[in-house]
Amino acid sequence: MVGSPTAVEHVERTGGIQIDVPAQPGYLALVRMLVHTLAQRRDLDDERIEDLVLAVSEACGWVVGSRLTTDSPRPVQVRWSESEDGCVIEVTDTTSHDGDAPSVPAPDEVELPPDPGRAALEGELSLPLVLALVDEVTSSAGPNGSSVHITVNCGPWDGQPST
Amino acid sequence: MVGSPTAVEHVERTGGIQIDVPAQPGYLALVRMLVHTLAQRRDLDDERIEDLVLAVSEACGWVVGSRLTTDSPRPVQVRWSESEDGCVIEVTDTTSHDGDAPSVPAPDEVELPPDPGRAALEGELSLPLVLALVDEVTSSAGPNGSSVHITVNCGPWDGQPST
Amino acid sequence: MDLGLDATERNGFVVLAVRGEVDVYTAPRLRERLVEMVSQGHHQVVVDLEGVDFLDSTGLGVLVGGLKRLRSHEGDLTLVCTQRRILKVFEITGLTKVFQIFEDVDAATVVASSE
Amino acid sequence: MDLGLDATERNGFVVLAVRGEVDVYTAPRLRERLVEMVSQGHHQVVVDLEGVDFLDSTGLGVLVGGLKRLRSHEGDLTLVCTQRRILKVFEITGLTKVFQIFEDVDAATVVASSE
Ligand SMILES: Nc1ncnc2c1ncn2[C@@H]1O[C@H](COP(=O)(O)OP(=O)(O)O)[C@@H](O)[C@H]1O
Ligand SMILES: Nc1ncnc2c1ncn2[C@@H]1O[C@H](COP(=O)(O)OP(=O)(O)O)[C@@H](O)[C@H]1O
Repeated sequence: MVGSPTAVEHVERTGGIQIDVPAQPGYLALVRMLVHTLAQRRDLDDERIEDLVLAVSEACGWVVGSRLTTDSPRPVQVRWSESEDGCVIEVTDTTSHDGDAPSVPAPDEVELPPDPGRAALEGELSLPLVLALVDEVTSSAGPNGSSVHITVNCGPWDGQPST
Repeated sequence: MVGSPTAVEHVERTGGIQIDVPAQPGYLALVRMLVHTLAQRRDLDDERIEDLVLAVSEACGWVVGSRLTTDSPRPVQVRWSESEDGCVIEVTDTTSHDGDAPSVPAPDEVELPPDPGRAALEGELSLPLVLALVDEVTSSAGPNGSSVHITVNCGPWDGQPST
Repeated sequence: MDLGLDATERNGFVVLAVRGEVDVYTAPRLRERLVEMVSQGHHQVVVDLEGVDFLDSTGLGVLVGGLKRLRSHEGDLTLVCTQRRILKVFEITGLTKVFQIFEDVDAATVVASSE
Repeated sequence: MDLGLDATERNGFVVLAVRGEVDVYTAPRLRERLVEMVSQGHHQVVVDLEGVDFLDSTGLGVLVGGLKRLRSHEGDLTLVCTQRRILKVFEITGLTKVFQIFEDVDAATVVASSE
């Protein structure tokens, strides 16, 4: 795990926030609440905040879903970073190995399933939904696990939370 | 940092939750919200939940207060762990060095300041307040920083959040 | 964390009012309830989403699953929803073409030729 | 994150209604407001805590600071508070002996011999 960015390093680098929760369905609501609270402090209207919260929740669901068969105790890691013109939420599956980036197609390559009913039953609506809700979705793999990065463009702080 | 328990290891070991936030006053509200939400899922009445939230917020304030002069970017780490008979919240100052445990006297050694007005002005009410609000307060030092451990005794889950 | 599920009868329909958050954690409870209703012989089901604060793709899957099961019993599952945040999820995914969505329970429970 | 501070006059008192959370982040705003009021010549101040959701030891320090400053001007700072969660903090720390705490603004603004 040499070079693995720890929570401490993440916050130092970005001034951001990291939360680690068990990869279990019951913790998604907690992540949503956190993202909601953090997003409210940016120049985002209610609808865009709810879109972002849903997108992050879906991405956490991918990790939780992939665990239902493995029973691994490794957490889902959610990192919130922000800059003047946007926020990036990184959802990391800490069981994945180096080089194991989840493949997130470019939004224009994702077509709405021709049969949304069948797609809903097969759990295939999640990715198109996320891509429609936020400004950018990318993925990466690192020593820490494989991550989905969700970006929402928005104005700066409405009120700086620092001293 | 060999042996430093990372967020991932913490969650694996305990099934608990870790959040890392910048050591700045504006983030205490976020930590309080998180602790409030987590505590609500235990068998604790509103008053004890609020006592716990205040205690954790005070402990985070100690770390934030100690930073106002140093401007270190290292975060405050809050870890939530729980068992059948209680919850432990660990507040870690990640700038402290090994062997640097904050000294938390035993509750019965802490006397209420004879002049609470003067004590309030000098910021000396925080520790007696925390000791009065929760069931146990201890401290420790490790490679990760110095920590205050706040324990509240309470019954098990009211509704398990796992699958 | 809470999911409220309240069923009432109206004009031969069963109206299931859902409250709270429908997500990976709570959707199985909604699925069980729908399965139970079908097995009790209720084949005209209205799911009232007006009290729902959050609905994710797992919830969509459960609703479509209920619809499919009911249609195989010559029944139907319709929705009541006017909340923009929730409607949006149906719109994005194309499920507005799959479900009949009503403005209120009155409109959803008008007796029509249902067999 | 929000701290509401609304000042109104009543019977020669200034009543400062505080809403929201008083913590390490927001307490400086309360302190500034109290300092400002003193410098404007308002020496009989009632701080109404009924709308406060959270008060930490920093908030206590600011209130005692205000009291001290006002007393040095022959004034006073009293509190309105009936919320158990907030009163408890004053009780634990012994500050119930330092502040006069009233049940409502009416009781706090009864004109008495104040000089
Ligand atoms: N780690 C991931 N990164 C990006 N997309 C993913 C990831 N895991 C799943 N997806 C996408 O999410 C959708 C649902 O995933 P799936 O594995 O079918 O989950 P489930 O069947 O448990 O709902 C699919 O469209 C899939 O492409
Ligand atoms: N890391 C710590 N662990 C335990 N107690 C602490 C710690 N830091 C401060 N305290 C206690 O908290 C109270 C307030 O701390 P202090 O350093 O005076 O903070 P400030 O002056 O910034 O409010 C004191 O009673 C002190 O003993």
